[in-house]
Amino acid sequence: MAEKNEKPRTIHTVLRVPFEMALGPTWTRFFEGLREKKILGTKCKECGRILVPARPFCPRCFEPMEEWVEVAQEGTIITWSYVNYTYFGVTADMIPIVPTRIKLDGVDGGWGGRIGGFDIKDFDLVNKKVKVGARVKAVWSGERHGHLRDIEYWEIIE
Amino acid sequence: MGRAVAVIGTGQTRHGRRDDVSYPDLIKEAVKAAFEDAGITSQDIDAVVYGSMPSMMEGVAYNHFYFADALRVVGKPLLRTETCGSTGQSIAHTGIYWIASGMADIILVVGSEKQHEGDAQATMTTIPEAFMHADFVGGAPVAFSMQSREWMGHFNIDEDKAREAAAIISVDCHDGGLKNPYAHIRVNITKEDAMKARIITYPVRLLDVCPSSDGACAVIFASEDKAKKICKKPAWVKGTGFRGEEYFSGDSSKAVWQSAIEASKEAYKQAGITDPLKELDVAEVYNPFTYQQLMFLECLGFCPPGESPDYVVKGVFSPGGKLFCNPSGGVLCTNPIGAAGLIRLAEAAMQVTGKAGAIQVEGAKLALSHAMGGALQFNGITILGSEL
Amino acid sequence: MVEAVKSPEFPVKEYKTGNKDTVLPYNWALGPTWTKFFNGLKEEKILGTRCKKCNRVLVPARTFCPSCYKDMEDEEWVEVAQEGTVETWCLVNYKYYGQPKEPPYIIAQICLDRADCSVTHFIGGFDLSDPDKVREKMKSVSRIKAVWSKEKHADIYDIAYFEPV
Amino acid sequence: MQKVGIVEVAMTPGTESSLSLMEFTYKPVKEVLDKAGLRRDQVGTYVLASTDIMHSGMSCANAFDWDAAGAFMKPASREEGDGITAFIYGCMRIMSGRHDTALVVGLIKGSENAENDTITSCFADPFYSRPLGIQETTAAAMQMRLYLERYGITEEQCAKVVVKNLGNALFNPYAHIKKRVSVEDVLKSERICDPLKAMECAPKSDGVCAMLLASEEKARKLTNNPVWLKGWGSSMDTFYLGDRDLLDTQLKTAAVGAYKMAGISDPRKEIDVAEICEPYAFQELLWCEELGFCAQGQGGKLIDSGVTQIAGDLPVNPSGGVLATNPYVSRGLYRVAEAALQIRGEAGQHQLDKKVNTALACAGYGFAGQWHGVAILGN
Repeated sequence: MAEKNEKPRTIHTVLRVPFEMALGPTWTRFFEGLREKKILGTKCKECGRILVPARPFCPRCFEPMEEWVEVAQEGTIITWSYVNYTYFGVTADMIPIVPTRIKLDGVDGGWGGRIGGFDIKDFDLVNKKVKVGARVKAVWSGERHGHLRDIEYWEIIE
Repeated sequence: MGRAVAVIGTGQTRHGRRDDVSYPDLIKEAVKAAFEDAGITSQDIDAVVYGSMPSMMEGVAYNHFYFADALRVVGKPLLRTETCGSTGQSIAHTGIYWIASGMADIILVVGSEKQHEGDAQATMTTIPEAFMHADFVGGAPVAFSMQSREWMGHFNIDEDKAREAAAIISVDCHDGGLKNPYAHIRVNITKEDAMKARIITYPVRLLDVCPSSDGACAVIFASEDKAKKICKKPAWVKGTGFRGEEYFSGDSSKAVWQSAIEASKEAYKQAGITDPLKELDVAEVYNPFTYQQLMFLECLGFCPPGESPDYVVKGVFSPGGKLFCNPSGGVLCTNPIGAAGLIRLAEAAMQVTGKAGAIQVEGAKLALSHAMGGALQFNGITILGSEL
Repeated sequence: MVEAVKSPEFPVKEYKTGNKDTVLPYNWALGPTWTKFFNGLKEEKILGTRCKKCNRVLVPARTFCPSCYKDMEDEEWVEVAQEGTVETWCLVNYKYYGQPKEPPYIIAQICLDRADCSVTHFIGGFDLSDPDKVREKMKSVSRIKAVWSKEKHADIYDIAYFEPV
Repeated sequence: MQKVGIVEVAMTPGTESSLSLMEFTYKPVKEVLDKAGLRRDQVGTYVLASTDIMHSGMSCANAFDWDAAGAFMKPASREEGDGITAFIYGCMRIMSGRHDTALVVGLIKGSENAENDTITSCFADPFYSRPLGIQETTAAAMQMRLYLERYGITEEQCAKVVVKNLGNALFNPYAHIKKRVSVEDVLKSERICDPLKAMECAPKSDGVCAMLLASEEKARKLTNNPVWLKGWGSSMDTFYLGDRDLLDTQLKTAAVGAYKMAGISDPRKEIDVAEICEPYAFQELLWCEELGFCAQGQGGKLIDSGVTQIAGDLPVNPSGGVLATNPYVSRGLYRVAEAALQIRGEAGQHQLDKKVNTALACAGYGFAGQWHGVAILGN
C-alpha cells in the first residue's frame, strides 16, 4: 500500500488529434450559398418538408433531397439561451453568447445561430428583448468565407 | 421477447472526485461490488458489456482494452456499446438482448466515467457537427437550456411556476443525495436556495445542474433459470425501449420529445403498463437538469403535456407522492455520464428488491429507469419488477 | 501525447474540406499504486508487486493481480532487477504524429530478473541510424540493463532506455 | 434460438471519397434497403458500428450517424468497436425474437482521420504504454519478431501474404490497393518498423458496409438466397503486452466457441473459404494457425503450400483482405459481407471456382490482436 506521504498524483496533458472532413457536394453548395448571402435548403419530394441546412437526403423518408430552395432570411425564435461560463476552448472574452434556434419563414424545423446587434452583456436587456416567438433577421458579415459565421448574428426586428 | 432476463446483482463506486484511484481501479471497485452483491465470481460470467461516453472524454480511446483486466473479461466475449448520454441504458439493453437471444446466461454490464480526467464541456463540443452546429452549442447546459425554453414557449408555461417546480425537484433530489451512500453531491438546500442560485445558462441556475462525477456502476443480468437458482430476489426486466431522432436538433420539436414518448410507449407495451402514474411505484428519471425532469414527467406519460409544473408543485413526484421520482438524488446529484443511465437501472433494481436502504420506497414492486443522450436525440427506458 | 513530431499536413484535396482538430485537456489520476511505482523510478528503483495467490511478480506494480483479481492488500511490493533479457523488439524508423520521440528508436519487451512478465521500454545506447547494422547488432544482444535519466520527473522516462550489457 | 439469415449486403469501395461522411454512409444503406425492397421504417431494428476517435473529429458518433443509417425513431443501438460486433449484436436482436429484421452498418472515412498509428496510440494507457510508443504497428512488429524467431517463419513467407492478397484485390471492385507485386518488392519496401516492411502494413481506407439481417421466416420471404449464421465466438485478452504470450492469442478461444456452435470439428476440411483480418501480413499466417487451419508454427508452410491461394483448397482473403482495404472500424463487417457473397456465388470476379457451403469471417483489433471475433456462415 502507498505510504501516507505518497499522495496519489495526477498527470496533466493536452491531447490533439487532427482530422479533416470532406464537406461533400451538398454542404459545399450550402456554404457557397452563404458566401453569396443566400440561405439554401433542400426539399423532400416525399414529405415536402424543406430543411436547413441543406441535406443530401430526408432523415425520415430516406429519399435523396435534390430540390434546392433559397429560403427566407427572416424567422421566429423557437428558443434561446444565455451562455455565461467558460471551459477549455472558451475564454472569458468569448462570453456571453446568446445562442438561439430559429424557424425561418417557410422552412420546416429550426436551425442555430447567435443573437446580436445590441449589448448582450446586459442580461436583463437580453431577457427583455429576446423572446420565444420574436422575429429575427440575418445580419451578414462584411467579409464572407463560405462559413457558417458568414451570418454574423441574428438581429431582433421590433 | 425471447427468454426472461433478471438483474441479480448491482454494484456502484463511491461517486465524486476520484483522483485517489486510477481509472481501471475505479472500474474494479464497481465490478467487485456487483459480484459480492450477486454472490458469484467472475467464473460464473459468460460475457461482459462495457460502455462510457466518447473516448475523448478521458483521452483513452477504446478504453475497454485498457480495462480488460478490471472488467474481468480476459478469455471471455465483450461487446462495447455507446450511445452518448443514453449509454447506461443501451449497455443494459445489449446485456438483456444477449441473454434473451440465448447466446449467454449471465452477463456483467459495466458503465463508467471519470469526468475529472478530462474537460466534460469541452468534450461535449466535439459532439455537434463541426461546421454547422459546434459554434452555437456550448456544451450540455446550452442544449438543455434551449430545450427547456422551447418547452416553456411551446406550452406557454409561466416562467415563475416552472422555476418553482424546478426548485422543488432540486430540493427533493438533494435530500435524496444526502441519504444515498453512493451520491456525489451532499448538501442540504432549501427551495429558496434553488430559486436564487447563480445563473449558469438562463433559465438554468447552479442548483438545477448536475455535477461532473467520477464513478462506475456494474449490473449483473441472468437468464430466468440462472436467476432463480442464484438469486433469492431478482429484479425482472419487464420492458425496454429505445428511440432516436434526427442529428440536427432543429429537425423535430424538442418541446414534445418524440423519442422519449415512443421509447417509453414501447417499454410500457412490453410491461403491460397502461397507466404509468398509477402502476409504477418509483421512477429513476435521467435529470442532469431539473427542467429536463419536468419535461420527462410529461414525455414518460406521468402527467399531461405542459402540466408537469402543476403536478410537481402538488407533490405528486415528491416523497410520499403518487410516484416518487429519483429517490437516489438522480443525475442531479451524481453524474458519471457513461454510468449514469445504468445507475438509474441499478437503483430501480434495488428499489424493487427492497435493497435501497435509507432511500427505499416502501413496498416498491415496479420501477422505471431512464437515460437520454446525443444532440437532444436519444432516449432509453428499462422497466424492472419484483415479479416475473 | 508528446509532440516530438510536427502534425502532418493532410494531402491537398481536390474537394472542399474543413479542418477539425480535436484538442482536449486531461488530468489523469495515477492512483496510489502507480504513484508509488513512478516515485520509485525517481529513486532508481523498479518496483513490482507479488500476488500472494499465484506468486507472480508483475512489473509495473499492479493494484490487483489480473489473473487472480486479488486486491492490493494481497500484493507484496518487490524491487526487481534493473537487468534482464530481451524478449522481442522492433525498430521504429518512420514518422507519425504523436510518436514519443524522433525516430529511429527501438521499442522492446524486456524480462527483468525476478519478474514474471515483461516490461515495455526503449533499447538504446548505440548507433541506430543504419537499420541493417541495428539488426546485426541486436542478434548478439540478449542481456540489457536500465540507463537512468539524469533529470527525473517520476514518470516512465526516468529510465532513459535499456542498453546492452 | 431463432435462426438468423443475411439477406443483402452493400459496401463502398475502400478508395478515398469526396462525399461527406453523411452522404457516404447513406448510399450503401439505401442500396441495401432498395435491394431488399424495404422502406427504412419497415426495418425492425438498427445496429451501427462507428468509433468516436475514428469519426472525422466528431464524438458520440452515433448521434451524427443516426440519420444516414436510417435509424430515425427506430429501436437501435451502436457498437463502439469493430463492425463485426454490430453484426453479432444485430443477430442477437433477431434471435431474441423481438425483431424480425435488423440493419447493421459499419462506417468510417479513414481519409478524414489522422494516421492509424496516431489513433491507435490513444488506445494505450497514458502513463506507461503510450509514452513508450506502443500502438498497433509497434505491437504487431514485436509480435512478428517473436513469430519469426520462435517458429523460424521467414520474411519471404510473410511477404507472400502481401503478394497473394494484393493480387486477389485486383479482381475486387471494392478494394483500395490493387497491385501485382512480387515477394522481392515487399522485402525491398521500406523497413518502417523492423521487422515490418511498409508493404506489409494495411492502408487507411474509407468504407461503409451495410447488411440486412432477418429471422428465418422473414429471410426466406425477402431473398431466395439467404446465408445463415452458424456459429459465433469472441474473446478478449489481457491488456499489457508484457503479461501475454503474443503468439498465443484469444483468437483460439474465439474460434473454439464458433466451431462448437457451428458443429465444426475439422475446420481445415469443413471450411470452404475464410475472410480474416490481417492488417499486418504475418498475422494472416499466425491467425491461420490459431484458427486451426494448420498446426502451431506451420503458418509459413501453409502459405508455401498454396492452400490459401484463391484457387487453393482453403482460400484465405480472396477479396484481398485488410492489406488491400482497411476501413478500420468496418473492416470486420466487410469480412462477413465478403464471406456471405462467396456463399451466395455473388462475389463477382473474385468468386471462388468451387461450391462454397461454409465460410469463416473473423476480425480482431487492439494491440497484437487483443480482441477477436469469429463468425461461421453457411448456406
